[in-house]
Amino acid sequence: MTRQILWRLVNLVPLLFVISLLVFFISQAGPADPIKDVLSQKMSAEQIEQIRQAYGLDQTAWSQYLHWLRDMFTNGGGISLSVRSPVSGIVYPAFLNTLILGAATTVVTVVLGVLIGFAAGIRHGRPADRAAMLFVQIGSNLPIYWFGLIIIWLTAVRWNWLPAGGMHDLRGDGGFGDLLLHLIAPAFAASLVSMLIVARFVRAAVIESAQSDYIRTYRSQGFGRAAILGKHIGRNILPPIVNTTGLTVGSVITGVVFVETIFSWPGLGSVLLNAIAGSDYPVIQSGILLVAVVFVVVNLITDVLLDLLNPRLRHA
Amino acid sequence: MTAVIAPPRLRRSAVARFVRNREALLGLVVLVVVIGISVLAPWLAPHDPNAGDPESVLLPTGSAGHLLGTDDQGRDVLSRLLYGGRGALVVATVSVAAALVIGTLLGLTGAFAGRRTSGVLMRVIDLLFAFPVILVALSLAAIVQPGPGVLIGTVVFGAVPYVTRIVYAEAKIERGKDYVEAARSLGASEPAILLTEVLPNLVSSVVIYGTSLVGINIVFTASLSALGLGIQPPNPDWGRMLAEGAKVLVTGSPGVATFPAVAILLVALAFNWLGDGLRDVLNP
Amino acid sequence: MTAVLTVDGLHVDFPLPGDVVHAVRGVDLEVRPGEVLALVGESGSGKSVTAASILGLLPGTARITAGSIRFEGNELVGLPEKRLNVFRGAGIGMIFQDPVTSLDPSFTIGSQLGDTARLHLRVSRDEAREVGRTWLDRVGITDPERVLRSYPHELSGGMRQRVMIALAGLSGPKLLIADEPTTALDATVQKQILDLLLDLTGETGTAVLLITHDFGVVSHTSSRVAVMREGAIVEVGETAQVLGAPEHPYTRTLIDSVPEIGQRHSAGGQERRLLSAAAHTARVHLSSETDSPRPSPSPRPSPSPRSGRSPRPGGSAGLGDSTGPNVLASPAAGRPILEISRVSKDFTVGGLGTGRHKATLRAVDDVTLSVRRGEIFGLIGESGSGKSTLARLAGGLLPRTAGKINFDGTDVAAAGRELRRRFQYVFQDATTALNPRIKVGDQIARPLLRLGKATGRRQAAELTGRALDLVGLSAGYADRYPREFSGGQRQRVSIARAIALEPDLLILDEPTSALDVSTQATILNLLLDLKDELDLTYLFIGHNLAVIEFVCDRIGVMHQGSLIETFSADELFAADRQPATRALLDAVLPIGAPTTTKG
Amino acid sequence: ADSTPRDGGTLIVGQYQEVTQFDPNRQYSWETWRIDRNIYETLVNEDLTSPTGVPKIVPGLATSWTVSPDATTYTFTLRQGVKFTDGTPFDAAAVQFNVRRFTDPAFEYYDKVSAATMSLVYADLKSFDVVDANTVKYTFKHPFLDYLRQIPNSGNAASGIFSPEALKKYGQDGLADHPTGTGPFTFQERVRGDHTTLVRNTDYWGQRPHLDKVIFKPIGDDQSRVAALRSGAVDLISRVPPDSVASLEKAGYAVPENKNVPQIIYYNFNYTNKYLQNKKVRQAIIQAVDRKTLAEKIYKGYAEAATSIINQGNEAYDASAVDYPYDPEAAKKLIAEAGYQPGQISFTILSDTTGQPTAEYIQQQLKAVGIEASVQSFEWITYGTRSANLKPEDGLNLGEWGYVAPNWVKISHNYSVGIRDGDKYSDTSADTLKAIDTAAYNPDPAKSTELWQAAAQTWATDATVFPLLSFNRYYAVSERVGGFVWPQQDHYDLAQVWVAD
Ligand SMILES: Nc1ncnc2c1ncn2[C@@H]1O[C@H](COP(=O)(O)OP(=O)(O)OP(=O)(O)O)[C@@H](O)[C@H]1O
Ligand SMILES: Nc1ncnc2c1ncn2[C@@H]1O[C@H](COP(=O)(O)OP(=O)(O)OP(=O)(O)O)[C@@H](O)[C@H]1O
Ligand SMILES: [Mg+2]
Ligand SMILES: [Mg+2]
Repeated sequence: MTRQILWRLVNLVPLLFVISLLVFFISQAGPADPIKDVLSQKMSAEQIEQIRQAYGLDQTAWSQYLHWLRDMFTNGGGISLSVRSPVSGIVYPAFLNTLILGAATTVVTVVLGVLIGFAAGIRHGRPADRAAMLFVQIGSNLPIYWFGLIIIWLTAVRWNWLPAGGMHDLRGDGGFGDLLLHLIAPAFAASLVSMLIVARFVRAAVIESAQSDYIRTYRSQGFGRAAILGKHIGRNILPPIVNTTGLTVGSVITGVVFVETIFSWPGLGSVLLNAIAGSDYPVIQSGILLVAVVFVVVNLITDVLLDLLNPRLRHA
Repeated sequence: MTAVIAPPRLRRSAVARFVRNREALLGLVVLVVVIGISVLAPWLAPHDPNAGDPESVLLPTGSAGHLLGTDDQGRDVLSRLLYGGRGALVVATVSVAAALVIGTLLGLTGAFAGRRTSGVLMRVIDLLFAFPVILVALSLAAIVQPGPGVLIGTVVFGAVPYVTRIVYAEAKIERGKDYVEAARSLGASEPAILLTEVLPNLVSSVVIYGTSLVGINIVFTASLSALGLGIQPPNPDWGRMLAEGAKVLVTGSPGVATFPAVAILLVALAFNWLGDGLRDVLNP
Repeated sequence: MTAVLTVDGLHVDFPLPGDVVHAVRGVDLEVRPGEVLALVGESGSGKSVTAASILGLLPGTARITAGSIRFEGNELVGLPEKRLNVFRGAGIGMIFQDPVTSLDPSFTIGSQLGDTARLHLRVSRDEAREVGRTWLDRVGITDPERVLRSYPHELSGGMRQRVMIALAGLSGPKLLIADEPTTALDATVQKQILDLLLDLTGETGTAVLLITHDFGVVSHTSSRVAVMREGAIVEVGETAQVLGAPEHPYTRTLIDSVPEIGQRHSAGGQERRLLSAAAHTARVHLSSETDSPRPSPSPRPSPSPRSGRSPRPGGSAGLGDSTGPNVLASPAAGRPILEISRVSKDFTVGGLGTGRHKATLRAVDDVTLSVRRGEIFGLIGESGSGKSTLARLAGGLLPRTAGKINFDGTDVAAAGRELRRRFQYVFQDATTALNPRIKVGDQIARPLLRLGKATGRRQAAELTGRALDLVGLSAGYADRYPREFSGGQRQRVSIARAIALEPDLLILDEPTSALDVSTQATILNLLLDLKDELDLTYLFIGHNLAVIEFVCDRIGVMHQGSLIETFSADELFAADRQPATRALLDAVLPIGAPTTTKG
Repeated sequence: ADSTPRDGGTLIVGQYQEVTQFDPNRQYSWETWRIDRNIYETLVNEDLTSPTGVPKIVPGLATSWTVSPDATTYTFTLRQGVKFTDGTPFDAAAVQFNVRRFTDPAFEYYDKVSAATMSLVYADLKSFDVVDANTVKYTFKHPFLDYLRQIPNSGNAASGIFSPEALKKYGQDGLADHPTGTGPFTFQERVRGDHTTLVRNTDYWGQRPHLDKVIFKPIGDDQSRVAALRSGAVDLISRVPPDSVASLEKAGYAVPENKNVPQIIYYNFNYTNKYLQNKKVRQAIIQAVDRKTLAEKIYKGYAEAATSIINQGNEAYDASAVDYPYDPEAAKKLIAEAGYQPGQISFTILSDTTGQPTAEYIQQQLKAVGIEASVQSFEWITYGTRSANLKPEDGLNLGEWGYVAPNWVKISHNYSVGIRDGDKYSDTSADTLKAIDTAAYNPDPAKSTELWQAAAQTWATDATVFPLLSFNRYYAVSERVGGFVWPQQDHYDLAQVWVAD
């Protein structure tokens, strides 16, 4: 197992390399030209050509790629093409913000999802089950555009409980409490999507587990409901929880783009969107590689945990 | 041989099981109604869904002649609502179905293939995960005309890694079970084991995930449309109506966005219910 | 004496859309303090359902439609879960029929035993572990430390069964319901377990409701016996009385079907067949369209009392009128079909996340063995000695650590499809070997189609129906899912699946352990028929020495992973048997006079 | 707000876009300039204190200036004693450094990117001379009457003066992250995607601004921006969605009206589209659309119909100028004359999501005259890329720009028609080019307006651009804010603004 983990980590290197190649050539293949965006509409062809040269965009794709690769190691990812600023300064802070929102969202998703799924599962078939599932079903299918705005309008404008967006109060001290306050609404809104999936999987696992022979054994020994639910069913539904949690991290990181827009969260979403739209490949590259590392690590942790959680798979 | 307790004569049919599940039935009814409405929209809609009237912009819900009001172009919200399910339904169902099929196959393969193949496959999935759907979407849009095809492609691309990992994780657990060994000893080829033996044990997860995805993707495709990739205006589409209606959501015309939101919600719920029923049928 | 448990007119149904399975139809039972009441009966007759009803542990679909169950004067039917918990464990302990799925796969044995000990004995964590250890010891587990740290899947079938017994016994229940607790155990351990049960009744006055198929067990352990059939009790009485002079014809048939050690010889020159209730059933060529039933041995019209028979060779009453061709078709004749040479298997246990060091466990140690075409090779040995592992290796289902295994000249690891068909396998645990999500009919039919045994769906369905019929299940069961069967029914499905393919070599891992003797006889006869007709070869693993001796031509004995000796079945009782073999033989329980008489 | 100005406090501005970069010579976009102009100052300035009237040119970093009679030579006397915020002095050498950066390829600090951007204004610069330590002289190849207007005016090609030392220290790319000028505010920090903070320059040479601190926060989503204002998170927002105007006013926010802002929304024709190469078709398109109704109904009167490329608020604005009047019948006829059946002409209208209602409205109007247009709508960011990479099936794409200076006609012609090869597709374009040149090289201020109007009118007959509308509401301000004026310009002066406690 330890070897397997190390091996996976070693594999990360070629994987990231492949990703960077793919990303690079896909962003090259697109119609977009880092120079030909908004600015270019107000420039002549010669002017554009001049800038292209200045940015080294007249070179072959390969040499551009190699340049980028070199920058990656020597220069923190190089200089953004569209805003001519070090990529690290653009991508890392945004990435960190996305991670913060992503982590908060994951926590909300998993905690609520597991609680709801568990509560529904143990009341399988009863009104409480239906109600709980209906709640998450509605929640996860509320279009975020619509629901996010409603949340903002109610909590920020109408009742003035929560901030209307952003990461901290620009008038405040930017402390941790302030950050938490700003996290509530976007994390809740973003969590709704995956919450249903977590809840449904947990519920299914609880139901299945509750009907299993080994739970019957515990029941036959007179274990109380709480003990059975908490320890034994709880333990046996861990795999789906771990698995869906891993996936939640994934969908959260990629899915926050829209949440970030609505809640003005200064995350990677809009940075990437901008960069992609403008073929700003040094930024795209660094952003996607960071995301890729998160995914690979999360998937690795998920896989390892799943194997550890299943005694049968430990030596498989 | 003495008679054992007589086996039940009338086998419970799949249909019977399905019908017994009231939620599933409700889901089916809702879907049938929605599909019916979408198909019959040209006869049902009181107005041309695309014809705006600058003189009656943003009429409130309940206005004469416009039961659900009008949008910012003065188009009849009800008519647009009736038409707007077409694209959503097709795109969401087709893409989710495709993603389920592909993801399931990949996940099964990942779980059962040899260490090396599985490693490579799952790393490729990692890679797909890391690849932002948006990038793919934009690249696609550059090559082909926007439309349902692009949307479907994008959604499939986005959903496949998730389905794959769900299936992979569950299939790996199944891999260790005796029935798989038994099937192998009964001469089943690996593909046959995956598809006919293991898959039925994963149906529950796949169906849960699949039906959860439908609603999510109706909304997601709306976002893609906003990036310029999907159903183009003025054609009514719930997702688009929602995005456009959001502009006037809190400024006095909540209906424009809320009706499509409710429609999406209803369809998503119907799929969820249907999925639960389906699971009971496939997985008694 | 007032009964500990009284079951009155119990009816249990499984309602299905459009139909109802009446699994239990009016069972009356009484278990008295300190007694062992044996419940025997046909497979699928409702024994397990009755047992599960008592503790309110029926599957969700089941309904108790009538009747009452009283434990120490308390009505249990209709009691809510919370109130039932008062009686569960400390009041009534339950040993489930299916030890494989009844243990929590995610916790170690130590943890599961410890939890129970702490719940009922109110001891500390360390004490609980000690209690667990003691109990594993009591149920005959030789290395309790390892087992405590093991997960269920790391144990052999017999070990798991013993863990179940320890779990139930631990809390010192007043009534212990044991559903076929010794099916997977070798004779030595079985005896040890039964003696343990008897000790419990003696020491603490625990009453035992013992569900079993083994009349040796019945006569060794129980004071009274109840016979069940088709959901109802057909006969109840003192053990000696019932065994010696059964009243109900079904009881009689059952007793007549019991194989006994030495029976093989008494068949002397006749076709080797057991008497069974199903003896009338036509023997069927599985796949032949001509389907010509052959004359079958007629049942003995009036069975003689069988009490007091010796388990030794040459015992008194034989199955004299079993007819048929020569039994001992010279086994030495065939070429080897399965060659196992110097095979070993190591399992890795422990390691990251388990809280114990990584270690290897040698389950099979340098075994060399060859099975000849047309013979029935019996594999015996104490529980956990590596029989199942060896069988899995032989089937190419497990990667081996060392050695070579050839089937008909080809390495099994590389076995292709054609080889697969010729080579079948009946797993020890039918529950897990059947796919829970597929109707059993399909599970039988698919391989037929796949391996070319059937040319179309129709034919496959037909063959499936016939195979089910042969193992005593009607074709109508094809539509059921595995969990809708009783333990014995599942085992038969598993056998049906294998024999339907008419393989050249069939590995049978305790194929009849969950079957009542009558059904067992049917199955064994069926196996013999098939062998004669189709020149099959069997590798037969079993604990029931009477069965092994009767069915097999040669016998191998495993002990702690090694094959310590092989010999012809005739020589089972030869003087130069290894001590391990001797121990197994000595522990065989005779049927007849119960060794203890209580009541 | 309090009617008496108060010093101190922080103003938070919600912007509708993320800013580009704080390098005056490389920056583009109005929102960026709205920040930049507080950091960097220009030689001359505009008086932005009045909501109406063309802003007066007033001294900035130059205290006085002279213009040669032929309007080719501009001589500025520089303000003395001014220091950049890094402590280095502002003088003629500094101005020279600035100018050489984007005009002199031989200069060590020459920057191609800046040169390309700045060519919008300085393409015709013949020479730059340092007359003495406090006097500089710009000489243009042609008369350039609008130069003074162009100096303080800009989204693109801003003439803000940066500290040469800062450039040397931080490099060509580094200036953007370390903007250093002489302005009333100094750059404190930029957190990308989140905010930019400016603090009052305590050594400022001019009048002390009221505010101690200004924070600019990009909030791309229209509704979120409005919500931020209404929740008090920001004090001032730009680009108020028309749908929100009424509700904001009702809630007590000031949404000033200004019908003279130099801003115009128009469509460019894509000349690679075969239908649009036909002038009759273009004219038909213009005549098919009722711009008045668009402004009044779809924009609820919060926009003004634009019927000429000379935007409202421009010095040469003529409210009565109409390129082609709304006349669907005439449009139909034109299409027939061009040889097309109804429904035969089809193309795509590219739009960002904000412009989508417009696009959809026009789509309908075109349909009525037999032109099949499809609308493709994008997020603002994607829209920029997409419209820079037109495909042949694309027909119209949005432009949003506008100037006070009338040479806007020349600029817009160049970008809407010139670099798009549009001149090839109009038989009258030779006249247009001539009229524009005449106006551009005219040295006589008295004739300027007349000439530019004539040029615009000539151009209008080409039907090579399609003016649509101008907004008359744009900013919304909370009650906390005092002194905010929306002048006849695309930016505002923060020096006059104060906030209540
Ligand atoms: N979940 C179920 N659904 C439907 N039928 C069931 C179910 N469980 C058991 N049965 C049926 O009920 C009958 C009694 O089953 P039970 O398990 O009590 O048999 P048993 O006497 O224990 O047999 P065995 O000796 O084979 O274990 C059988 O015919 C079986 O097929
Ligand atoms: N997957 C495994 N991991 C670790 N140990 C295992 C595993 N499978 C079997 N063993 C161990 O190998 C030994 C042999 O097991 P096996 O199942 O072959 O015994 P058996 O002879 O069939 O016993 P029984 O008669 O009880 O079925 C046992 O000690 C068991 O604990
Ligand atoms: Mg049973
Ligand atoms: Mg075994």
